[in-house]
Amino acid sequence: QEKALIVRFYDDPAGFDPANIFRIENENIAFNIFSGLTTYDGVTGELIPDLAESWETDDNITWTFHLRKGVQWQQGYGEFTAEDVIYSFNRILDPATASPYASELSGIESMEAPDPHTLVITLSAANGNFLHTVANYHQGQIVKREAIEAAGDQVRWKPVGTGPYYLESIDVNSQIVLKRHEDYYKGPAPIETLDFQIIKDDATAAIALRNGEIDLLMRQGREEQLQTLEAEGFKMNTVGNYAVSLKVLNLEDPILQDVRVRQAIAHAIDYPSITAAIAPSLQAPAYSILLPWMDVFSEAAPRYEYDPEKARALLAEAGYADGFTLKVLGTSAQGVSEQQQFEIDYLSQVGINMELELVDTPTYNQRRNAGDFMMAGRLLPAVNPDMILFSYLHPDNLAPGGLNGARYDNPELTSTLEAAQADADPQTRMELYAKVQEIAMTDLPYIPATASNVFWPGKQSVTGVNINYLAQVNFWDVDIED
Amino acid sequence: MNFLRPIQALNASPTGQTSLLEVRDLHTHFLTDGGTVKAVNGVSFEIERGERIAIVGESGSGKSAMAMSLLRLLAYPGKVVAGQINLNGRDLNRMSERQLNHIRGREVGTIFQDPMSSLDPVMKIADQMIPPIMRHLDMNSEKARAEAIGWLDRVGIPDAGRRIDAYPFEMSGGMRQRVMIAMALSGRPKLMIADEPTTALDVTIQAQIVELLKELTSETGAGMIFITHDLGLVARFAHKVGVMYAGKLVEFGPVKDIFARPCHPYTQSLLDTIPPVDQAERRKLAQIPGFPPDMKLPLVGCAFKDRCAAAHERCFVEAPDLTLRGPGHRAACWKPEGLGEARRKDAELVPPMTHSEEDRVVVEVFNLHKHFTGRSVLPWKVPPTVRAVNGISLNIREGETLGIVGESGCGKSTVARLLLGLDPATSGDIYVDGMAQMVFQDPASSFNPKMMLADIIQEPLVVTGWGNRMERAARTRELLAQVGLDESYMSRYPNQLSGGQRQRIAIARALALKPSVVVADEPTSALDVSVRAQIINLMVDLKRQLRVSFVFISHDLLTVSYISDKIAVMYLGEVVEYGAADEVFRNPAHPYTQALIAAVPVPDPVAEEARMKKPLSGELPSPLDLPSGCAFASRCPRATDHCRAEKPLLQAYSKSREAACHYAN
Amino acid sequence: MLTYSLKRLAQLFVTVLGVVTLVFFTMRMIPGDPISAMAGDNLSGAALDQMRTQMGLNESLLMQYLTYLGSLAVLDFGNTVTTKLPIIQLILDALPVTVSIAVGTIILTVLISIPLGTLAAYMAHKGHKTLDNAITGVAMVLDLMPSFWTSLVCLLIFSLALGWFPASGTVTIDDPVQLMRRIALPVLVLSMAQIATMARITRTSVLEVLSEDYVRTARSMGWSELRVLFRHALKNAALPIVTVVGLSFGNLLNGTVIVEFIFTLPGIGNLLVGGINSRDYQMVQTLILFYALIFVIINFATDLVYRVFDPRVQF
Amino acid sequence: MITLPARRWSDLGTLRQSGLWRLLGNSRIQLAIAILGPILFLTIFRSMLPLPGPLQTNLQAMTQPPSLGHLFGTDRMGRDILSRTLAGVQISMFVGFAVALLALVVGLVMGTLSGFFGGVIDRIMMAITDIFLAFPSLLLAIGLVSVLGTGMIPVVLAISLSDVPRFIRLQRSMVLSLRNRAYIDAARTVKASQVWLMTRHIIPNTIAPLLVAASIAAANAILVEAGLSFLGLGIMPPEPSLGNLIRDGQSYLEQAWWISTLPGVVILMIAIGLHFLSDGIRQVLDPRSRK
Ligand SMILES: Nc1ncnc2c1ncn2[C@@H]1O[C@H](COP(=O)(O)OP(=O)(O)OP(=O)(O)O)[C@@H](O)[C@H]1O
Ligand SMILES: Nc1ncnc2c1ncn2[C@@H]1O[C@H](COP(=O)(O)OP(=O)(O)OP(=O)(O)O)[C@@H](O)[C@H]1O
Ligand SMILES: [Mg+2]
Ligand SMILES: [Mg+2]
Repeated sequence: QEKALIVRFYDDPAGFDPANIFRIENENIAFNIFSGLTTYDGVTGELIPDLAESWETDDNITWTFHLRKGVQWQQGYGEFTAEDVIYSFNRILDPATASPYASELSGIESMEAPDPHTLVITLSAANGNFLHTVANYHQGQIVKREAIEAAGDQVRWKPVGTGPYYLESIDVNSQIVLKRHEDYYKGPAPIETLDFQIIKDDATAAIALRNGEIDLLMRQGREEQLQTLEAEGFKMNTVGNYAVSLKVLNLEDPILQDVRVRQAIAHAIDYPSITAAIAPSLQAPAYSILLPWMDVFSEAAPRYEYDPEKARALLAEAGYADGFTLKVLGTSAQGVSEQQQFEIDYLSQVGINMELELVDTPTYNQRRNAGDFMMAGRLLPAVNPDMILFSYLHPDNLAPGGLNGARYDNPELTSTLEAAQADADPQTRMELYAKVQEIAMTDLPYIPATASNVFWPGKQSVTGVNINYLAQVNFWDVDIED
Repeated sequence: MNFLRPIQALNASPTGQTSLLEVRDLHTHFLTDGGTVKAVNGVSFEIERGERIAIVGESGSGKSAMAMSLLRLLAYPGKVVAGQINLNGRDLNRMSERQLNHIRGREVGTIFQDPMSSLDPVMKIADQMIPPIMRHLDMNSEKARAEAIGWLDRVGIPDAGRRIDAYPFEMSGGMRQRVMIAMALSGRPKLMIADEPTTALDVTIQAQIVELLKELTSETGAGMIFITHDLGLVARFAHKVGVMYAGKLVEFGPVKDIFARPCHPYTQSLLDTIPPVDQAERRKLAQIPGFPPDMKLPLVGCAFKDRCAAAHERCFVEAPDLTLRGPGHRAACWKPEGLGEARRKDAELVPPMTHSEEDRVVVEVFNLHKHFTGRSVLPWKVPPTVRAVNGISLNIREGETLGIVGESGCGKSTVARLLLGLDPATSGDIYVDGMAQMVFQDPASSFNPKMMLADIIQEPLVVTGWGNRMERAARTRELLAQVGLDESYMSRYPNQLSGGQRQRIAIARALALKPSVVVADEPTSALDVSVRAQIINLMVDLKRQLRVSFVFISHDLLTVSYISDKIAVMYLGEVVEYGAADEVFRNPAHPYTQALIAAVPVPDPVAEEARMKKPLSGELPSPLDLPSGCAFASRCPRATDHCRAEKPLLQAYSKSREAACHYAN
Repeated sequence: MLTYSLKRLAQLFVTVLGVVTLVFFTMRMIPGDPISAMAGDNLSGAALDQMRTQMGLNESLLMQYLTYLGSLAVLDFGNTVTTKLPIIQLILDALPVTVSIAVGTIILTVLISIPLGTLAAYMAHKGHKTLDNAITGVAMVLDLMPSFWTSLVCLLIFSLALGWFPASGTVTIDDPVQLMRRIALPVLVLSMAQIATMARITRTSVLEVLSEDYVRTARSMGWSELRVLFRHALKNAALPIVTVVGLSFGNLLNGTVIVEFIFTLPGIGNLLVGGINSRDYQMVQTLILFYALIFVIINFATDLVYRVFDPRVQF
Repeated sequence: MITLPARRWSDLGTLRQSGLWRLLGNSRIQLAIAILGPILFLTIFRSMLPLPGPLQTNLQAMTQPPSLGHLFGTDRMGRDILSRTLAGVQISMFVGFAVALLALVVGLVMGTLSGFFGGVIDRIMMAITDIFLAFPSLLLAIGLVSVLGTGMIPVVLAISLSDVPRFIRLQRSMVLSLRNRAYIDAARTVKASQVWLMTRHIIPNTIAPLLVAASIAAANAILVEAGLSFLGLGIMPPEPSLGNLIRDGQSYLEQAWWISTLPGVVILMIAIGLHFLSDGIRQVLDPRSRK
């Protein structure tokens, strides 16, 4: 008896070419088709070997990877070698590929393969977090030249990787079918077929699960549905704190330029109460730009507890005793969210008049990327702390070119961050990172608001649904018990 | 006095021989939200086999309700509440719907008024005719089809075998009414009910249909109830007449008797409202004042009392029953003579107007053409052209009335619209000295329902900027007085008026700007006989008082000849005869005029019997492709090859008359 | 007939061109473009701009329009922005789903509302107002419930509680049974909204016909009420009904958007919403072109049917 | 033929016979007033009712079923649903009436011009309405809302955009049939201006059916707004429209039926009220229903 798992997929698939992949649900498929040199452990979230059995570096500049032997490509494309890695990375870097992730690999100076199972990568500058860059995610996923060339312009629909599942068929309107890769280097996955059914509406998806039509929900984003499912005894596979949702404060704004104003805002809003009221399952309060599970996370960075008195005092100090108007850019897709209503309430209590500017999603994206706002929000799912810190805080990434929408540029932080990334000594590295976090949380260009939790409710019989911090599930771990 | 026996006794005739149909004390009510309309209020009569009974009466008097009650064909909320309807001894009123369905169409055939809407528009004639024959006569479809074709043939449908597969819309009104007759007769009924079967038709067609009905019923021996408001038709057609008023039969008897010696005041007035034929001097027509009673309200005494010149105390307390006035002649009036002396009291003489050659010519029309050209999308196709008016010349002097007559579609209305400048002429000249104004046929659509009457009458004044408010109000009152209406009407809306009142308002509006000519397009065709007389009298008065010229368009030859000084007879867009009214009417020169006049039934059964009835055969050719010769040749009994080849021109026939016929002399 | 067809063809051309032009410029007036729509939280402005240049969205509007008309002329509908799949193929795959929903709805609606409307009309004609009012009332209540609400209620009842129909599952026309099971609820939901309108139209037109003279003629020939109702009244009343059926078919294509979303049906409504959300110009333009074509063709077909029903109308 | 009850009322005649009086006398309209009246009354005077504000949250009273304290219950943020519903009625009614008014005015003007003058104007107008009618109304709405942003005005415009062509068509067809009435001819014989004909004769006679259509359009607009809300394009929360109230509560149908059902009932009542209203107007204005 073959095992087959029916999984809800929550949006139209957009393709699985690692060089041009978007959105978590697509990344999840790619995660199971491809492999990286490293990958994340589903339970602990740690970086673990994948195609690279081991690696070494002395200076965080020269990285030597020892590749696993006997790894087979899916669909008869032969054995995996170091050349495949070099091809994959060069493909990302090739401007003709137009990959938005090219910058991730731009630090690579050279790549060499002394033998088919050894790869030496030399970086132009030290990078202590390089293992994240080559993990099974976006640019880190290794593709096969022959398969890419055979696919032509349909690469995104003809992914060939070395992961536990391969893409058998896809109907972009309704269904994605993955079959297990029998020659997977860890051995074939327990489940033969993964049948992803597109169900966009959360309520419908919950009904389909309760009806037994599907086995596992990829995501359930409605609090009330989660409660129902939990009450009915479904398994609530979850990962907490997977990403922080930040308030981006535009430092070029004359009012927000003042750090006291920013701190006042942080003190004024009681996010723990808000999350408890509106989405106790799906959200948790966040206190830092990084998440506690990250290895470089520092407990020492300042926290901004709810303290309206202090907020008022800070505002008065800054010369805004009578408050001011805070314009917040938001998407109109859902109107004023419940969270925003609470924010308005809380801010008004310290005299800040929060005014929402609601625009549709594309406009929102456009303006947010252009840095055309006073305050906006952003959620950056990442496991690599550098990804977060560099994107948000480094002057190279100032908006509109990059994600530093606050236009934050503190030379002290910049140099500390660069040093932290370059430093080979774990101890100093941690100290430097702690300092970065302290500066960032003192200057407060971004205010951490909430952290999201991800749920994949499923039948009790479905086991091994371990969601990593990229909100992804490695289906090699998943099994169906009788 | 033997014949004064009450009717009940009469009906229970001891001979034992039952009538074909015996209706006793029929009551039909309409249970509306606003109250119960007692539309038929105790009607009794009987028909013998082969007898034709005409039912006449004012609009709303319950004629249709009575006829429809017989077969329970009333629409909701109508209901037969009491009475017996004995057909060959069986009471239809006590039959179930299912039983009645065996009577309908088989024993009793029905013909309705409007041939245009009485046939199912989306079904072929065959599909409407054959199944009932199969059902009623128990025939197979082939035989039924042959039978149907036979009937269509009988009613004069040319090429019946082919036409049976046509749709109703492919036939003219006259043809459709023939189909209706064929359908009604196809079940070989013993009784025919015809509710105004000819009202919607042209006089010529009307004559054909009446002759046909007469012929066919006497052939099959069917009895017939024939509803009409045209007394001329009654005279021509019926053996007996029933006069209805306010839901009751007020007079019933043999046709000659009733015309010669009407006993009920209503019947008497009715007969007097008809323009007399062949009288040297013109008298005013009789008018029936007032309105019929509201049949929702309870009635005390005689229903006609308020409008009766001879009413006395008893009429107000007790309603008279039908009593015998002669053999088979019964009337419901307390007075044996009806109006008696009061009759003809106000029939004053209309002094003839003096016309002279010096009178100003107010309208002159020369060689007028109006062609309606359709549109053709394909450039190489010639668009179809209707030559509605095809070269006519006329003139009207001050104070003169020109009557225009002719069959439907001959271009009368088009001429009117051209005179008023509503449509541009294709070619030819129209000269109007002063202003032309109009009175339309349909009193209901001639007014903006959202406007008050004062505003309607004043509209021409306001639009042309005549006077100030006060002056206009004064003029409005003056006009209302001229048309015989009270000032209180000023603040009413058109829907609050009767047809006759509306037509008065239309005339008032037309006169507002003191026009030199008023064009009246069928101003009386939509009106009841009694009201028609009022409007005609009014127009006759006005033309004398104001010396306005009138153009009076109608297909009612009697009325036209009564009111007009000159008559133009039109046929297919052309004038075929034109001259002094009396002369044209008394001594028609053109065969078409002759046929028209022959077709007009005169309200005198004796005269009708003596008249030669040679109804015009055939129908109007299509105005799309007119024949090259005389347009009338296709229907003319005297047509020759010469006629078909060469078109006769309008030529002097006598001093005051022109005719367009090669053989007019 | 030839004249008529030529006229309709010209009309069709003008309408479709107008619609296409309108949608072309509307789409570009809407803020945001395919690239900004694609951008999630983790893409930077620079990365996006590079993609934008690559896709040639920086040419002048007029140039883009002319290019578009040019590609239309050779029936090249292009690929989607995000998935690079041939649009025409996607539409042709999705069309059967939507069309079966629409057709199913029409059939169900007609099956229910015409007898219902006829019955109501008959009752009204006979003066039985209560039943007439009850029928119109129930139909109206059904009509007035928002479809997204009834959809969920139907799911809860028929799918969850009763288990009659699945809430999810693939849909292809290759598997008619599954297709039927999947579209049953959407069809039910959509019909609810249509039944009231259609029943009302039926009621009005049958009622009107019932007081026509020819109905009385038929009754005077001894036909039973039933035969009169169905042979004469309904046949004549069919004309306005046909028109409404045609029109509502056009509108239905609109209505499927919400049910396709809730019932996760891969129809063209789904494509449309996706296309708009991702600002996929080419996709939306092509879809609207299809909508307009279908609409115009249905109007044309309605007209033809009308002419078949009514012998009086000539070509 | 016709007895005139008005005779007795001659001095009162104008009032008695005026449209308003006849309207008020119609049973359907009375029914409509009976349904819509209280809803409107409560909506207008809701600030005087002892109700919390529609936006006032209360974390102590979250998701409570209907009770004496909260007649319609509360939602997830403890807001009083009755209060929100009444506020929603105000917004939805505004949307409904604004749509109806817009469609009415534009339809009236364009339809009259098109029908009355015919020719090129007419053909252009018909081509334009054809295009708009062939355009899926939802896309029109989405497009417009996207261009103008969300909010009352865009929603009203978006919804009316698909109603306007229908109204133009309706008005045009009525004008075409009125154009040849005898009373228009009568006015033309005295050389009445085109403006006079249109304003005095045509429009007063078409306004009634347009009103009927408008009241249907109003009811429809309320429902379309609800649909737009579902797609996130209608009136935006926290501003309550009946549509987004239903949308918000829809996913709690199992857990808290009252959140969406009670506003739904109110929508239903409004729509039924408007339906009776239109039916009443139709009845009053139907020449066959007149005495
Ligand atoms: N459906 C109806 N509802 C209410 N009253 C009606 C209805 N049909 C007819 N009546 C009333 O019944 C009375 C008789 O009507 P009927 O049609 O029999 O008159 P008629 O003599 O045939 O008139 P006409 O010459 O105009 O045909 C009238 O007062 C009329 O108003
Ligand atoms: N606007 C028009 N377009 C095309 N043909 C028309 C138009 N008006 C009238 N006709 C045609 O012109 C001819 C004369 O019509 P007209 O209305 O003048 O006849 P009529 O003598 O007044 O008839 P009736 O007695 O029926 O009123 C008819 O064949 C008619 O079909
Ligand atoms: Mg009658
Ligand atoms: Mg005429």
